[in-house]
Order: sequence, then structure tokens, then C-alpha cells
Amino acid sequence: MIESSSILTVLTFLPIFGVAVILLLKPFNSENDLNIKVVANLTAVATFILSLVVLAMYDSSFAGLQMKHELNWIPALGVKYFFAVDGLSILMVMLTTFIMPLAIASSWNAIETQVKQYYIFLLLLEAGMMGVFLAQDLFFFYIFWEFTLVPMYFLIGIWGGKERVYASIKFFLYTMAGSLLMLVAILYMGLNAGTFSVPELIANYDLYSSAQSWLFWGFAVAFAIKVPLFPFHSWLPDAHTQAPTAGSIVLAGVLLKMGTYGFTRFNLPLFPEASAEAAPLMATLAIIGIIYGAILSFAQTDVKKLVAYSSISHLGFVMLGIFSLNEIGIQGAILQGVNHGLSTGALFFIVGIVYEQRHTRELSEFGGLWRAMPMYAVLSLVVTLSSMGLPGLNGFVGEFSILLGSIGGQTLGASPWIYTAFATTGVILAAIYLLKMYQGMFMGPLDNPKNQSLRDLNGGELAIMLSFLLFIVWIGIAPSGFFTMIDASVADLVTHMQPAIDAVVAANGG
Amino acid sequence: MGNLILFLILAVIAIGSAIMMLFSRNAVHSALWLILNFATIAVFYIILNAPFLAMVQITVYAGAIMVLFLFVIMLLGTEQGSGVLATRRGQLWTAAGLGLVVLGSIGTALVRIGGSSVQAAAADTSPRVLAMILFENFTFPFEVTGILLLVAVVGLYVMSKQLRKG
Amino acid sequence: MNLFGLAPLLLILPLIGVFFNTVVGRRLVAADAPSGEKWSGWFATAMSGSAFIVAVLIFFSLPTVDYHAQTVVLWDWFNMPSTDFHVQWAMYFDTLSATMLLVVTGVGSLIHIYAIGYMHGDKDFARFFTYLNLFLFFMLILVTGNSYLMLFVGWEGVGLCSFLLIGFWYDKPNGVGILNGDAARKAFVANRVGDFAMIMAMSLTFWVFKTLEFEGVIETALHMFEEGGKAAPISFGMFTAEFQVVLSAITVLFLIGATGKSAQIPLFIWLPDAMAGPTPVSALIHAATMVTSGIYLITRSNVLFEIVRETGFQMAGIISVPDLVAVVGACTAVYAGLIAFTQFDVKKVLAYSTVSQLGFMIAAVGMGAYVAGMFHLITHAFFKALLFMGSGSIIHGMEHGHHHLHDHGHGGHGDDHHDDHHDDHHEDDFDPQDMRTMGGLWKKMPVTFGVYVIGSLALAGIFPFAGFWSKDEILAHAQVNEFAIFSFINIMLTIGAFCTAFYMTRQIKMVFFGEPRHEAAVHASESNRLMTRPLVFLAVLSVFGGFLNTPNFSEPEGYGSDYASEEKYEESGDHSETEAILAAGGSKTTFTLALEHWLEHSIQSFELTEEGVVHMPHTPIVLQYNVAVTSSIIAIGAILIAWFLVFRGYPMKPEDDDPLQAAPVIGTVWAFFQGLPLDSLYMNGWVKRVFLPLGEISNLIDWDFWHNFVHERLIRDTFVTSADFFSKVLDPLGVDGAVNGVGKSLRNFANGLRSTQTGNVGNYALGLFLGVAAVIAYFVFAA
Amino acid sequence: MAVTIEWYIALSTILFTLGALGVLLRRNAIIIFMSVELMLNSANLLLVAFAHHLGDATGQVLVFFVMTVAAAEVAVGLALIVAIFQSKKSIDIGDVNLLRG
Repeated sequence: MIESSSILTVLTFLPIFGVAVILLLKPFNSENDLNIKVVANLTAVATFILSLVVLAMYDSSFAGLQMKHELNWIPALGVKYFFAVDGLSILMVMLTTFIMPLAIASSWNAIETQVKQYYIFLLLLEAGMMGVFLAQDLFFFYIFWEFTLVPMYFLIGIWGGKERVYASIKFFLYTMAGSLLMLVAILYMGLNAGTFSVPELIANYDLYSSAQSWLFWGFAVAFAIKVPLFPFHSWLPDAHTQAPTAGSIVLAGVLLKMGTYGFTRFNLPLFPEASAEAAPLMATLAIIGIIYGAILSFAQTDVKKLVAYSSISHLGFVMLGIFSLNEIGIQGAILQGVNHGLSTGALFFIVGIVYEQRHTRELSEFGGLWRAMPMYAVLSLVVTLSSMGLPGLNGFVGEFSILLGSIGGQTLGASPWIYTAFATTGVILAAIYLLKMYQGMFMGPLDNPKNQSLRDLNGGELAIMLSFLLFIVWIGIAPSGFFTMIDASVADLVTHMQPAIDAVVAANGG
Repeated sequence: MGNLILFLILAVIAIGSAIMMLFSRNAVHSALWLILNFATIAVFYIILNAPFLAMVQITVYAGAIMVLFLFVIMLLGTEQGSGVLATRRGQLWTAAGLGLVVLGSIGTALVRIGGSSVQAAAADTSPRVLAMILFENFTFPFEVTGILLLVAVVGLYVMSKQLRKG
Repeated sequence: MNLFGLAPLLLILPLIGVFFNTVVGRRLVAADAPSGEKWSGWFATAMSGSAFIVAVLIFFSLPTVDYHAQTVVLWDWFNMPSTDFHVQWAMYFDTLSATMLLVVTGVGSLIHIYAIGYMHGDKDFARFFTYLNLFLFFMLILVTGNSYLMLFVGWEGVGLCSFLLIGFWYDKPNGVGILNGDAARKAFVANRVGDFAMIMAMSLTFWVFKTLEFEGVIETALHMFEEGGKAAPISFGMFTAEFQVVLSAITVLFLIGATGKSAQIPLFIWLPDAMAGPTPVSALIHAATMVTSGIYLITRSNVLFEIVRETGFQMAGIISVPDLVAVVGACTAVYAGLIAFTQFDVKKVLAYSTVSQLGFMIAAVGMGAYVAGMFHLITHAFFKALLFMGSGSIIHGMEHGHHHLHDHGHGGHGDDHHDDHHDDHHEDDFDPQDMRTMGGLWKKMPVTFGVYVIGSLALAGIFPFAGFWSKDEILAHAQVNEFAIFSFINIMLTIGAFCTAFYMTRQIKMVFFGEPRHEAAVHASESNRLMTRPLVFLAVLSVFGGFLNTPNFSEPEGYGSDYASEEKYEESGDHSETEAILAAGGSKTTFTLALEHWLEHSIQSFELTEEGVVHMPHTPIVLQYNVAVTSSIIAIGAILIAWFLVFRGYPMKPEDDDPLQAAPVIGTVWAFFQGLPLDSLYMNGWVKRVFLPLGEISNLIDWDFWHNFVHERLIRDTFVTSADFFSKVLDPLGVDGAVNGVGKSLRNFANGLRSTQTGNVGNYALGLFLGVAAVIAYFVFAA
Repeated sequence: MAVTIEWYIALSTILFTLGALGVLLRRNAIIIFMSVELMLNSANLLLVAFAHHLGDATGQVLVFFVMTVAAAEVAVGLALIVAIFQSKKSIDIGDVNLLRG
């Protein structure tokens, strides 16, 4: 393990470097802004390659933070410039660096106006997300957390659909409002403990533990809005339906994971007792989200909205896994976060492909596309099945681990299987709404003349789809490597929480 | 005494050529008068123990720069222009008044000081010494000046492209 | 000879077939249909055939390792080092999975060959074979998986293939394609309901046994039972319960899973609709292999079920899980048997028949007669595949005849050929599957007729066909046990057997005898040899398949017990003698009970005694003459009644009622079963009445209330209204007035300044010079 | 009577003032430029005179810098004039008043 290393700093700010290059560029050929696209794509790919280096340096047997880059930033307040990675975040970082090139590449033909600004915002967003996943100082983290809002706000507001301005403002205000509660909590903790660094805060648990149930909810509301956990999901359908395809991919793929990551990184270790006490409530909300999101998803006629609501359902699984508070559930939840990023990201990409050609997303406008676009149909089928949790594909791996974890849920009362049973109905419901979507789009006769001239995937789209599919299948059939990466850290987390969990169990007469 | 006479003669030529440059309607004439003025100043340089600068004055100023002026004048074909009197009255009189204020101020100052200054020993001003000073004490300004020239060149290049397009 | 190293080929070969047909085969067929079809079809068949050869080699390798189960590990799947959760991709071979392997690959290969003929001319020919090979792949995972989780992979995978194949003709015009899609979706969702139970069962299994591998689960279960008895406490998290309760929960969940996959009450509704798929699919997936996986699952978990039986734990104080399994099976057997003779669609009759026969198998495993269940599974695979493919041949012949009427040149089966002609006046609603349009086909299609009769006799359980032996074994098992529940099952299954013979007779009479009732039937012709050869082959298996497990006709010498009185065996206490005899019987070259001896290496029987768990060999079955005679009489009676009394009036016209429909009492029953809404319960009932409104209500709540009302009306509009108040009322009077005043004066001042900017360089230079002069003057005069 | 530094200051002042008047009074942009050159030269003259007066060659070195800047300025300035002429067809600064408020 490398004790002090600036590689994470480089990784985080590499996209910013790309932004600087783009700013200096004058389009050689102003008609398609080729050079801007090339630079943006290259930057994203370079970031991915650098993250592979980080992965190679990552020691999966070590539970704590690695590759630390720790500097005093505002010594008077105890604020640090502190990047580090561990099992809770390594997969999130990899997910970010993997999704971003695909999202950027998917915009190649889709974005025609203000190309320069578009790519700048995407790259800024990438840097912000990396910062969120790597920062280990609450103050520092908060800066990145808020920073990600800005590029996303513009991405939705400028390149979005008809109601884009409304959706972007709603997105911004909703998430901002939640974050402010977190800011209050962060300031309270930091000023009481004299430090904002997460490991030091955990070590100084006594200094803030008396207020932990309040602090827990301060953080939880911010993260729950981001996830989004029922009932804080109202911004999601608007943001998703209005966002451009790449925006949706990033939103579903990475931004939502910031919420679930926040729970594992901050809520569980910082407030173990409050977490253990809140687990039944959080799990209940998660399950309501699973079922409610699925039913809503079924009721949609707009394909993109259908997929958006399915995110609520899928993220419900992740939350359930986290609040089972055992190794299997939390590992499953982290991996399911990655899986959801891949599957739902790919689904949004799929919707984007037909939308680009037909400029509609109404299910009734489609039908029989299999005949017109066979390759697209087959690949979409695999992605749909992955989202549905077919064993052998990635969705099942996460879902099953979560369900397995939830039945052994540590603080879910004497009948944790009730949670599991309700959550498992989500599996049935997923089949219902996803098959409705698939049948509506691809099966039935190809009788709409507008659909008959649709073209199948081109080379670029195929490459993007295959990149998604590579990991969808890989995680599906050989997830043990991924689990190994996060295992030590999660085990450490659960061990850290165990006394608190036992105390709560004892208090509840378990 | 001979020196003073020489100085006065040269001063008269310099001031006269400057005035002629100022009042010539024809721009080419103005340029020619200015060359004369520069040449006179080159003679002053020789008197002031700066032979190398005198040569530079002739080659760079009287030669290169003024040729450039003439070249542009010819290129644009704008020899004939309005004279001094074409200026607006207010401008003319204010300018003249201000000129007098400056002259008067400096003159007053000179009169107040009186001719009591003491001449120092003559310094070695061979090109070698100048180069030593230039490259030892003024290395950085020298570099900056180089960049300035480079910027001028690049700027001219860009402008010439624009000119061609426009 | 140990060839288990070849095992991965079982999975690789079908996958090669899948990739070949997706990438190459598709293009070949598109480029040149006749030769492309040959390549595509035969390549897939070759893959399936090779898998069969591998299966045979593995089958013969098992004796060389003394029938010990073999595990072939492929690679890690789930592995969380800090927990016990560790599942591998590993293949598990014992006699049970080897048997399933042979059935799946053997029948599968025959159906591949048949499908080459059946699917001829279809534009999606290669896609069909892709799916068939994919199905084979998943089915092989299902039967070879070494853990419940891997079994589940195959379990879901075959469900997927079933979905794809039922919806194979997804774009047929006139709404047929959409109906096909609906049927496919219904199958998938019904299966998912079963999968729900499977996931729950597996989750519980893991927390109880800390593993999901069959061997580990069984060992731990026996160990726990031995140590703690039925009330051994199980606890994890904050959960605690007794061993027998948890195990009952696990097994009942497995039962629900099995009802989904094996189409039992209440989840059987999807199977009849699944007939929308091409007929080879009905034969392979919905008769011979996939639907039997529920039986396989229960047989695989037999130890868990037997432990539950031993504990005697009654769910809700009413019934124990194994008994529930048997009851569900028996009820399904009768219920589906009754529905079967109200059907007019040639394939629907067979579909309900399949449900009924699966009921027999489930009832068998529920009674603990695992071998009998497996035996019936195998023979059923033979004759039901035969019957389905025979019905495919009939449909093919009818379509052929139908085309003959319109265009004389064109033969062969297309996916929607008859729809091509639907502008022809009276042929709009011609359905080649409706038995009422058939009749007298035995002359036109002699081979099909012959094999169909053999299949029907086997299904009806007529001596000496395969079905006789297997069905008899189940009935014998039901009869010889003395518990009340077994008597009930015995009665139900006997009724089921009667129904079977009855509806098959009705079908044969309607299809093959009498006068043709439609022009198409007049012109029908025999199918090509690619289709009939596999039929003949299966017919042979249907005749002789029963000898796989022929019972002893008399008690083996020195064996002082019969099947009816296991108690005696237990009481005798002297096990060594009988075990010796059995061992001798097992290795002796004898054709009796071959399957029983073969499977006893996988299916454990045991008894909890004071010394702990004692493994007990299986008792051999002696032919129960009373059962055999009774069931034969019932079957033959049913045939005769159907032939001479009830359906004497056949042939009938398409618009006629069935004679039973007209009968006074039976007519009511008929109407009840035919009009039963269960069949359309899913699409019309559940989805339309429950799920769609639920979705709309949720949408109402989420969008109209939560999104539009709370967020938009309450929060946003309150904000906007107050903002309006500030901007329109408060601001102009107070704040704005002051601000505007400052603004105005600034503006005037700025306008004044503006005039100083002339834009003339001279003026600016003058200003500059003014400054210079001022500075100089200041230094000279003021400083 | 020796030629002291005062004489040179006087001469330089006169030349500088004349140059300034040229900038202020002429409307021909080229002549304005020449006047600027004249002002620079008067400054140069003074630098050299002081160098002579103080016996320090550094003053002469500074003249080099002034010349360099002047050369650059002339080059850019003349290019600007050409550019203006191309768009306005005149080099009369009275015609160039885009900055008028």
C-alpha cells in the first residue's frame, strides 16, 4: 500500500485538465466541433485508464483507507484536503470512470448546439463525482457534493426536453434543500470535534454522539433525496425525462449512487447506533419504494419515464441491503449500485437511440421493432433481463445478495423475512413492467410505417452497448472478484458497528 | 566656445526640421524632414560620446523605420492631407497653450538651477562595454523585449491574415 | 473410464450452437433459404446430439466411480471471504442428474431433427434454433447445477427461453402476434411468481444451513436433525424458530416454486396459453423437459421433504408439507384431466393432459415415491413429446391440405401461410388446430396415425406400453399406504387416469376417424420423413420405455416383506439380510427395477432411530396385481365408454356441440370447466382488474397528488404567490421607489458624462497631454 | 562657455513639445506616428546626454530598449493604420470615432 500518493488528486482533476484544453480550443471545423468531441472523449478515456492504474495499486486485503493524499487546508477549522479510497468507494470510482466515457461517447451525434459548453459540463461533472467518492473530509466532501449540482443543472436546463427549465430548477432546489440539512450537521460535528476528517471523527465519536440521532437524519435526508428514497423521489421522473440521454445515463448511473454511497460512507460508521435504530424504518421505506416504484413504472406509457421509475424500485433494493447491516447485504448493495448503473444506464442509452430517430418515447408509437432492428432488439433484451435480475447477469447477483442479506438483517426485528418477502415481490413486478416495455417496443407486428425505416445500431452505438454488456455479463457470471475488492472494508464496517448493533438489539429485547 | 556654436547650429537644424515635419501638408515631406531630424540627433550622439548609438540611430531609425513609414505612405497613396490648421480651433489653441506651459515650466526650472552642474569623467562606451552592461544587468528586460518583438510579429501575422480575408 | 472432464462440453456445445446461429446461421438462411436452413438446423442438431453423446459417456462413467456423486468445478461465482456465502459454478453428477441429462439431450435431439422439418420455410428459422440451443444450455445448467443457486440459473434461464419461444411468432398479423406476446409474458410472470418462492426458499436455506450446495444442505440437514431433533432451534439475526417450522417453510416454498414451473394449481394457467409457440417447443419445453423441473427440484430436495415428513409438523395444524405436495398434484391431475375433454384445440387437449400428468408426478414425489415420479417423468417425456410432435404433424398436414385448396404448387409450413390467404372468402377463420375441422385423417396420414395411437395408449396406461408401468407404480404407491391422505390421493389419481384414457380416445376419434369435415382434411397429406422418423423412434421408446423399471413379478426370494408394509421391514430389525439381497439385486444383471437401483444412489431414504439417522435402502416394488388390474380395467373401460357410448355420434360438424355438452348433468359440468375463467384470469382478470387500476391509482397518487399537488401546488405555488406579493405589492411602493430614485439620478449623471466621449483620438491625446503638462508644472512650481 | 546638460534638456524639451503638438494637431495618422517617434527620440537624446553627464554607459543601454519598443510599436501601428485604411478608405483620425459615447 502506498501511504501518501497524489494519484487520486490527479485522477479527480484530470477531467478539469480536459476542460482547460477544450477552453483553449478553437474549433477547426465549426460545423461539427470535431476536435472538442475528440478531446472530451480522450479525457474521459484517459481518466478511465488512470482509474485502472488506481485499481492496480489498490490492495483489496487492506480494510482501511488507501492512497491517502492528506494536506491541511484550513487549519483553523480543521478542514483537510483529504483524498483516499477504500472498498466502499473503489467500485463507485470505477463505475464513474467507466460510465463517463460511454455517456460522453453517446452524445457524439445527439448534441448539436453549444457543443463546447456541453462537454465542459460533462467533464466538470465527472470531476465533481470523483471528488464526492474520494473525499474523506466532510467539508471537502460537501464542496464536491454541491459542485456536482451545477453541471447537472445546466445539462438538464440547456440540452433537455420541453420542460427542461422546470425540471432543472426542481432538481437543483430539491437536492440543494436536502444538502443544507447535511451542511448543518457537518458544521455541528466539525466544530464540536475540531476536525472534519472522517477517520478522526470516528475516533472522536464521543464528542458528537449525544446528538447522533439528529445528525443521522440530517445526513439521511440529504442522501435519501439523492437516492431517491420514497417519498423523496418526486424530482426524479422530471429530471430523467427532461435530461439529455447522456445526462440520464450519468444521473442514473452515478449521481444516484452518491446517495447510497453516502449512507455507507458516513451514516453507518459515523452514527452506528442511530443507524441500527433507524434500520427498520429505512428498510420499510426502501420496500415501499421497491413496490411503489414498480407499480408506477408499470403505469407509464413513456418509455423513459418507465425506466426512471424503475430506478426508484431498484434503488430500494440497494437501501434495503445497506440497512440489513450485515456483510452480505451491504456488499450486495454496493455491487447492486454498480449493477443499476450499468443496466439502467444502458436502458437509458437504448431509449436514447430510438428517441434520436423517432423523437418520441410513447410506447404506443412502437411495436415490432425486432423486425426492423434485430441487433438492437437482442442487445436490449439482454439489458432488460439484466435489469429484471435474470441469474447469470449482473442484476441477479446484487439482488440476490441483498435479499439474502435482508433475511439475516441484524436489526430488522424478529421476523426479518417479512421484509425479504415484500422486497422479493419486486422481482415479480420487475418482470411485469419490464416485459411490458419490451413487448410494447419489440414484439407485435411492425405496422407503424414510421418504424419501418428505422436503422439498426451503427458501429459506435454497438461499441457502447457491448461495453455495457461486457460488464453486465462479467459481473453476472464472475462477481467474486468484485466482492473481494469490497469485502475487507465492508467486514471492517460491520465489525465497527457490531457493538452498537448489539446494544440496540439488546434494548429491543432481541 | 566652438562646441557651443556647433551645438546651436545643430539645435537649430533639429528644431527646424521638427517644425517643418509638423507643418508639411505632404506626408512624404514630413517623413523626409523627420529623417533630417534623426540624422541631426545622430550627430548629437557622436558629440555625446556615443558613436555606436549614432550608428544604430542612422541604420534603425533613419534607415529602417522611416523607410517603413515612407513605404506605407506610398502604399496607401495618402501623401496629400490636411495641415495643422484643419484642426478645430479649440484643440489648436489648447494644444499650443499646453505646449507653452510645458516649455515654460522646464525653462523656469532650468533658469532656477542655473548652469552649475559638473561634468563627470567620460565613460568607456565601446560596444563591448554596452554589451557587458546589457547582458549582465539587463538580462531579464532583454528577454522580455525579445518576447515583445515576438508578440508583435505574431500579432502582425494574425492581422495580415485578417486583412487578407477582409 | 472416467470422463467427467468432458462435462463442461455439455454447456459449451449448446452455446456454440447459439453463437453459430445468431452470427452465421441467420445470414446463411437470409442468403439462401434451402441450404441455409440445412446448415442452421443440422448444426444446432449436431450440437444437441454431441451433448447427448457426452451425456451417455457420463452416464457410463458413473458406475466406474462406484456411483459416487461427482462435482466438476468451473469457477467461483459468489464469494464473499468475510462471510459463508460462497457459491461456485460447478456441475454435479449423480445418477439422478445423469438420468435427467439423458432425457433432456436425447428427447431434445430428436425434437431438433423434427423441427428442421417442421420449421421449414420460416423466415426466422435460425432464430428458432438459436432459442432451442439456448434452452438446452439452460436446461443442462438446471439439471447439472451443484447448488440451489445454480439450479436457479437454469430455472430462470429455461423460463426465459420459454418466454422467447412462446412469443416466437410475435409479429403475426390480426392481433395474433400480440396474443402470442401476451401468452409469453403470462408464462414468464407466472414463472416469476414461482421464482419469488424459490428466492425466499434459497435465502432461508442459506441462513439455516450456511450453504446452498445440495450435498452440504443435505448433510447439514441430516446432522441438525440428528443432533437437535425436530425442535432444534434455528436462529440468525433477531430471528429464532424451530427446525421443523423453518424446514417446513423452506419446503413449502420449494413447492410453490415447483407449481410455477411445473404448472400445478394454482399457477398452471400459463401452460395452455404457451401452446402459442411452435409445436416442437410445446413438445420439448412444455411437455418433456422444462415443466418437469419442478419434479426434479423436489426429488433433488427429497431429504428435506422426508425430514419434514418425519417431524410430522403440520402447517397451521392441518397438513404437512409432503402431503400438501401430494394433494396439490392429485387435484391438478383431476382438474386438468377434466378440462382436457372440453377442449377442441388439438394442442390444448395435450396441454391440459400435460398439466394432469405433471400432477401425477408431483403427487408421486409428494408421497415419497421419488423413483416412481422420475419414472413417470421419463416415460411421459417419451410419449408426450411423441403426441405433441404427432399433433404438429397433423397441423402441418391440415395446413398443407388447406394450401392445396388455394395454391397447388406450394407446400411446407410457414409461420403465417394461412394468413396470407385470408382474403379468400370462406377461409377467413380456418384454424388448422381445431379438431372439429379434422376427421378421417388415418387414411391420409398413416404413419402419424400409427404413432399417435401408440402414444395415446401409452398415455392412457394400457399394458404393456410405457405409461402403464409408470402410472401403475404411482397408483400402487398410493394404494399400499394406509394413511387417509393416501387414500384420497389414490381415488383422485384413479379418476385422473380415467380422464386420461377418456380424452385421448375422444381426440383420436375426432382427428382420425369418421368423414373429413373440412376441405383441408380431405387434402391433408403425410408429413415429410424428417418429421416422421423421430416420431417412429419415440413410438418405439413409448412402447418399451416401461421396461426401464419393471417391477418384480413376485417377491424376491428371502425377502420377507412387500412394499405395502414398510413397517414390517422396520420391525424385523434384521436389515443386513435384506440389504445383502438388495445389493445383489442391484448389481445382478436383471431388467427389473433398473431405474430404482440406479437412482437409489441419489435418492436417500433414512429413518431417525435412537442411534441417529440410519440410511435405509429402497424397498423394491413387487407388481401390485390388484392395482394393475384395476387401472387396466378403468383405462380400457374409459376407452370403450368414450368410443362406443359418448362419442358414438362423432363425426360432428364444426358448429355442433359436443355430445357431452348436450347431456343433462354432464353438460353443466362441461360448461363449468370450459367456461372457467381461470384460463384468462391472468390477462383479463388479474392484469385488467387489479394491476392496471393499481398502476393508475399509484400514478394518481404519485403524479397527481404527490408530484402535482404537494410539490407543485402547495410548495411551488405558495412560493410563487408570496413572491408575487412581494414583487407586485410590497416592492413598487417601498423598496422599489427608493431604488428607482437612485437609478434615475445616476442615469442623468451618466448621460452628462457621455457627451465627453467624442471618440476623437485628438481629444483623448489632448487630455493625456494636459495631464503631462499639469504634472510637470506641479513639480516645477508647486513642489 | 561649455555645453552643459541644461542645453540638452532645453533642446530635448523643445523637440518633445513639438512632437506632442504634432500628435495633437495633425489629423493624418501616419504623421501622428512620426510625431510619436520624434517624442521618443527627444527622450533618447536626453538619456544619452545624461549618460555623458554622469559618465555611466547604462543610459545608453536604455536607449536600446526604447528603440526596440519603438520599432515594435511602429510595426504594429502601421499595420493597424493599413487595416483602418482598408475599412474606412481614409487615415484621417477624424473619421475613426467608434468610441463615441
